[in-house]
Amino acid sequence: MSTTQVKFYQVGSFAVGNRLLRDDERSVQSDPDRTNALTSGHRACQGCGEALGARYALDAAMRATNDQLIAVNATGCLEVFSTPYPESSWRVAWLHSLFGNAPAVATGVAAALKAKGNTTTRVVAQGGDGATVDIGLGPLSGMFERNDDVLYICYDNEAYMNTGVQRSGATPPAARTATTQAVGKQPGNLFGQGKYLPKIAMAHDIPYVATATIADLRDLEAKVERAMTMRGARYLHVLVPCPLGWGSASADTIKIARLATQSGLFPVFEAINGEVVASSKIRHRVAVDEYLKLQARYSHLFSPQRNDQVIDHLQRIADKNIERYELMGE
Amino acid sequence: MLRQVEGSKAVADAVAACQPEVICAYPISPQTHIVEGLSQLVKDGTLPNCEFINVESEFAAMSVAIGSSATGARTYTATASQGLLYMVEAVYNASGLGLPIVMTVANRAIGGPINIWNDHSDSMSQRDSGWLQLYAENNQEAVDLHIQAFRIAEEMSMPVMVCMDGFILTHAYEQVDIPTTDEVKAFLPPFVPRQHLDPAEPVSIGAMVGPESFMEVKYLAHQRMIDSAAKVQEVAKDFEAHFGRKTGGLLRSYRTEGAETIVLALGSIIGTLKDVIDELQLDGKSIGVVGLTSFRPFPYESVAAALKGAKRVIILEKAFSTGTGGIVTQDVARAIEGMGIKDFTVIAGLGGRPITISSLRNYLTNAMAENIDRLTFLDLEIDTVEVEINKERAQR
Amino acid sequence: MFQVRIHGRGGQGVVTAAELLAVAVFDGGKHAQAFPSFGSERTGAPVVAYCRISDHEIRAREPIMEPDVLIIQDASLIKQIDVFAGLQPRGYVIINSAETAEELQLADKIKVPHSLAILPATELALTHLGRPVPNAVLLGAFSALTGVVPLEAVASAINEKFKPKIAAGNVAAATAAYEYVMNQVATHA
Amino acid sequence: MQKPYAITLSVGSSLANHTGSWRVEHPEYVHRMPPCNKACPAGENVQNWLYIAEDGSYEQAWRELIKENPFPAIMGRVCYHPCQTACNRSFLDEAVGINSVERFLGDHALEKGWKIDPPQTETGLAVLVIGAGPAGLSAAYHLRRMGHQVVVRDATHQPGGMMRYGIPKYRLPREVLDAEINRIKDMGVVFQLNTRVDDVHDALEEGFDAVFMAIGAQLSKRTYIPAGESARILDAIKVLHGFEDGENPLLGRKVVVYGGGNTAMDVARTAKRLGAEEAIIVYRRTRDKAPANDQEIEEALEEGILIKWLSTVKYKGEDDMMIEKMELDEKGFPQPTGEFETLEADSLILALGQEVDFSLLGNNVDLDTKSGVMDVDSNMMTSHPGIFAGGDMVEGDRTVTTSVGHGKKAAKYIDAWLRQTQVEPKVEKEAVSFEDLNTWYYTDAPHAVRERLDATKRVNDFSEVVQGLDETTALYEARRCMSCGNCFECDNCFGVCPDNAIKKLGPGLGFEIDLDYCKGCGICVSECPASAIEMVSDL
Repeated sequence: MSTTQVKFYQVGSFAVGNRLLRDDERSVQSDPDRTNALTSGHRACQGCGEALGARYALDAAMRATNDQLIAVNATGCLEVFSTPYPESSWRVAWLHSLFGNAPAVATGVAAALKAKGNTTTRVVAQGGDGATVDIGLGPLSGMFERNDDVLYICYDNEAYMNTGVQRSGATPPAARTATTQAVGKQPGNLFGQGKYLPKIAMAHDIPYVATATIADLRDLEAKVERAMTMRGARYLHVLVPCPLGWGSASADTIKIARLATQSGLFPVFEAINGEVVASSKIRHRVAVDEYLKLQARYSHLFSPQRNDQVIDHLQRIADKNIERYELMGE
Repeated sequence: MLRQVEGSKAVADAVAACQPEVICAYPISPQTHIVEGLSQLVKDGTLPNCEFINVESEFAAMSVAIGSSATGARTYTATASQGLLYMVEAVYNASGLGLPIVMTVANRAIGGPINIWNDHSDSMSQRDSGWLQLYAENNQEAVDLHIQAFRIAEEMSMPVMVCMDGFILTHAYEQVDIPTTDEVKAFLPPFVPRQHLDPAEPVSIGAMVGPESFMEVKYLAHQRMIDSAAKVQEVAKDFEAHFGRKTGGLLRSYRTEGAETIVLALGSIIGTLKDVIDELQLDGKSIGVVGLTSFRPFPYESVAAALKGAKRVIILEKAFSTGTGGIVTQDVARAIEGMGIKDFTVIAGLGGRPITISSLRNYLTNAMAENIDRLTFLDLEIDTVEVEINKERAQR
Repeated sequence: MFQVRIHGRGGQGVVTAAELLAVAVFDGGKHAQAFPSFGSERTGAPVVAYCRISDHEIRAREPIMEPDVLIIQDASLIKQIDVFAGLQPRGYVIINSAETAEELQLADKIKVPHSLAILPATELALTHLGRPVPNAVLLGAFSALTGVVPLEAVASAINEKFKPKIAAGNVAAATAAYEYVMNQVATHA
Repeated sequence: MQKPYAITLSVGSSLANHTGSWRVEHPEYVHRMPPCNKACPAGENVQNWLYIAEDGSYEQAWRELIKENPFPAIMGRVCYHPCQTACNRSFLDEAVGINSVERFLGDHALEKGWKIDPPQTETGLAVLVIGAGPAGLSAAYHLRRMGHQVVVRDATHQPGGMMRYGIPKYRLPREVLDAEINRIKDMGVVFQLNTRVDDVHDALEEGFDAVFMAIGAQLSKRTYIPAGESARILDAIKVLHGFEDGENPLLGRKVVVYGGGNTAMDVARTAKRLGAEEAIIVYRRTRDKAPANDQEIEEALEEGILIKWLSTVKYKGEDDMMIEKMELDEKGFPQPTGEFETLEADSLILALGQEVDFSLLGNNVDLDTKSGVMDVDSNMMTSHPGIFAGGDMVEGDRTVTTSVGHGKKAAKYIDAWLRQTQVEPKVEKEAVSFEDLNTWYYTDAPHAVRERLDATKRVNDFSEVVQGLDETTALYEARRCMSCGNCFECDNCFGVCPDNAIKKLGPGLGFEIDLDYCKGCGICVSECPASAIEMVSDL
């Protein structure tokens, strides 16, 4: 029999790390010396997916750039809970300007670095779904179209959480928000609305577009790392469940993100120059019910009785994703 | 070098002589020739270490400027009218963050109705934005003010708006002395930011500030603006020392010695006024003019000193506050409080309405006899508006 | 103070004419102030540009309402708008046209004899430049009729503004116009 | 750099904000009962020694293992591994091959010649162990480790009991058996062989402070079978025992074995190896009712042994015999059908189970028995103070592993009895269930199959049928363990905490919750693959 390095089958490549893994097999998050770009003491809710996603992404970016990083932040939960005077939770050069201008501000930072001949310092811009798909879409599209050297990361929790869970252009159909109440003929957000930014980004033919979730840390880190090997405009869309806005248990944050991918509702893929080149296959496919059930924003679909019509519609959306992004392995 | 050149081109060359590192702009008349000129200089390599960003909106223009200035780059942009209003949120943010951005406002009216011609409604709408506002009398001053603006901005860590009348100055060809890059270098040291984004020394810029500190933050901005008046004067003096020209500063008086009536105005109309004043003085009239260069900071003491001894002051404004009247008037009135000087306001040149010498002569003649209202709209088609007023009132 | 008003249509280089004149004056050591009738006129629309000339600094910025000189780049405008409005009693008029004063029915509009020059500037431009752009050409006529700027100054302004080939054509055309007008003036006298 | 008031902040300054105050409950690292440990009759900490083995610390793993069981090499061959039946991994793909890893560790230890440390202190107390079978040897081993003098007496001339006389060498090579027994000898345990104990009471009078009886169940059960004059009917245990002592029992060309237990399989397979052309097993019930271990039945069938299920022996003649077909009644009990069949059979071997031979205890037996076995209390003590009993002679599964467990348990109570102390009662912990785990994080890894000799080859001699795993595969197998209920440092908790409120203490040291910042969201608990963290209320 072969005597090659035996893989650590307990966790393979799925857990954060393991005492027996080689260094090159460890995730950034498993490193005791990780930056903690977003460190303790921030004021995010218990079980905040965005806090997790931001630390995952920026720690990975910090490692990829050897700490030569500047981050620009749009207004939103992330910005509010991380920098209320007099305390900042960031451990990276960080700038917050406005709600809708993070991509343009990042462009300015990148332009300044270029003018100064600084090629080592890289720029990341980040914002929630509201800042990204709605109010900041113009500047984002401009940043894409000019192919400015910025990695833009959207932490998508599918509504305006900072202002109290109002509907955004990224709110999924049937979801209850403070402005799409679960009442009337079509409870929750309407079908046939909303925009899917990854595809809008791809339409700009930028070098790199990818989606990820906080449920697959290694995938997320790999994508940040890959993005950092490229120049030009890059876009990463990260699903970050929000216990407050979604009405889920704080302990279920990662589980829900995982179910979003395993149900097919949130496709995880990579696109280079506007073409999808890879997608994460579903390991244990589940019906959308499994995902929806855990969230109060969908409770109207299950009580007083199961709303078959709406749930079937959502299932069809998931099935379409599975087909379109080839989410089932051969 | 002295050249017969279009105002916009002159400003473009002057800005280039200041060696900006990032220029971003979105086109809007009458600002376009300035940024076209700069784009040319970046593209043809005259400005080798400068990035020119064609942005998708004025909001983005100011946002890019915020990002680059916060990264320690000397940053310039230009706009006008609707464009300035479209970037307002970022305009306030730039001053709030204390970023020394220099912006040209090619003054133009604000719609609706849409109107592309000159007045001061755009920059006046940003009176309270925390930006310095310097108004150019002619293209020579426009050129000089840009060079002074970078130094004031960077030494105060505050953004500066250089306002020049759209078309009247931006599109006018006249002779202008444009300093060379080397001459400017001797006057304007390299930009050393008060703070900037640096991975080696990271900070978090743009915190959320609550009720416990917001008032203090704003009060500090207030004091900074007040202190900037001294800086504006100091820089103008030093500029004169370097270039031998008396431009910029807080204000300049023309033939006001012992004048009973003093006209106070901003921008390019001052030139026309000087001609009118000369005529009137030939007729033995006691009248002079004060050209206000610095509207923000507003130089209360200097204004009071300049108007001391006069019986009346006429404030000529190219913008007004709907329902109340003069904007500059409010500040002038405060400056001369208790000095026994009467103030009158004349709103003129809105939306590009020509301000003719004859109209001015008429108005000022009446003014000296105090044969005018506190508030006058120069050359208003009174018959037309009266018909309309009656119609409207009848319909209510 | 010597004030010039130039009438033409969008695309005929009216503003450039004012600019060229200002530069020519500047090169001649005098003060000049050129500016367009600010607007958003498109190709074909009637446009106006102005140029003030003085030995001293020029401060006034009002539009020129009582010009000393009228340059009319497109004779068809005469029938459409009051191009002669405010013309000084002893003012000069330069018209780009192949027709005569009579044919243009100028008598209805101004007191003739006036210092008047009518020349086929467009044809001259076509001959020497190969393009129907009369603006620079008319400045040659201006130099001849008013003597406010020497032809050399006009030529140098043209050379500053245009690339050599086009400049040369324009200078040739302007020179031709200059001579054309000189001969006209001579015949009148 | 000059920081403007309030709008610019120092990095990391939020560390001053102790969000722990938001919390109403907090996570705590726990050690829960893995199902394998719970299922092991010998009480091994399977999960623990697998965990240690995972990084290749084989000696440490082996020493952990033998704290409970001195016979890893033997166990790795003869244990029917209930641990694997209980293994949660079987719900994911296949159970971890615990038994094969155990054998690897056992064999590895023998290769390296690792010794068992002698006791630190001698108690001066002496215990007599009667019977050198798995129970006796296990008791002797543990008692010796506790510092007692131990004498083992056995009537036969070789130690091992059923491990030697019941289990054929093709399943348990004797050099392995001897080696692991010798390790116990080396600890200073005194073996007195060919020494039959006729009376336990004499032993106490001899000066032993306690006695542990483990004489097994060696009396074969009989049943009346009408037979002809010269019919050969033999007893499975005697056949195996005799063969072990070098006798060559005359079985003939065609052999029939009557019974459905492991002994029946062993004796039939032995017969085949002794040259019988045909070996048939007759059993009155169905395969799923047969007490024999499934793998043994499988191997028997592979070796060409014919098994007649639902059949009983009616008559044995000289070279033939008659059997009757049975059928199950509605209650599932076999009932005669009246259909008969004649088989050729030179000999019939009875393997109908064993009973305890109380005659071995001497004449004046005053010890209580119950339904054919020695009656002991929860401390394994008989009705006579100081006399303990275990193994096949008391109630329980009659397997090597159970006996080893008895020996260990008895040793513990004997020690307590000798020291006049109390054994603190073992609290029965609930085993971690598959549902408790977050198996998402475990990659799919089917278990490594142990190679086995080709059936046609193996019936030619008594060489070992089942082969061991080499190191790579053993490691692979060990690493398939899901570490139920115990942290294996996968770093998940450290990675998934939104508040960085978990400190990583380094390899082998685990993690620590930073209560200054833990908001009590519970993500670490739900994302722990092994269910080794629990939420505890702060209220």
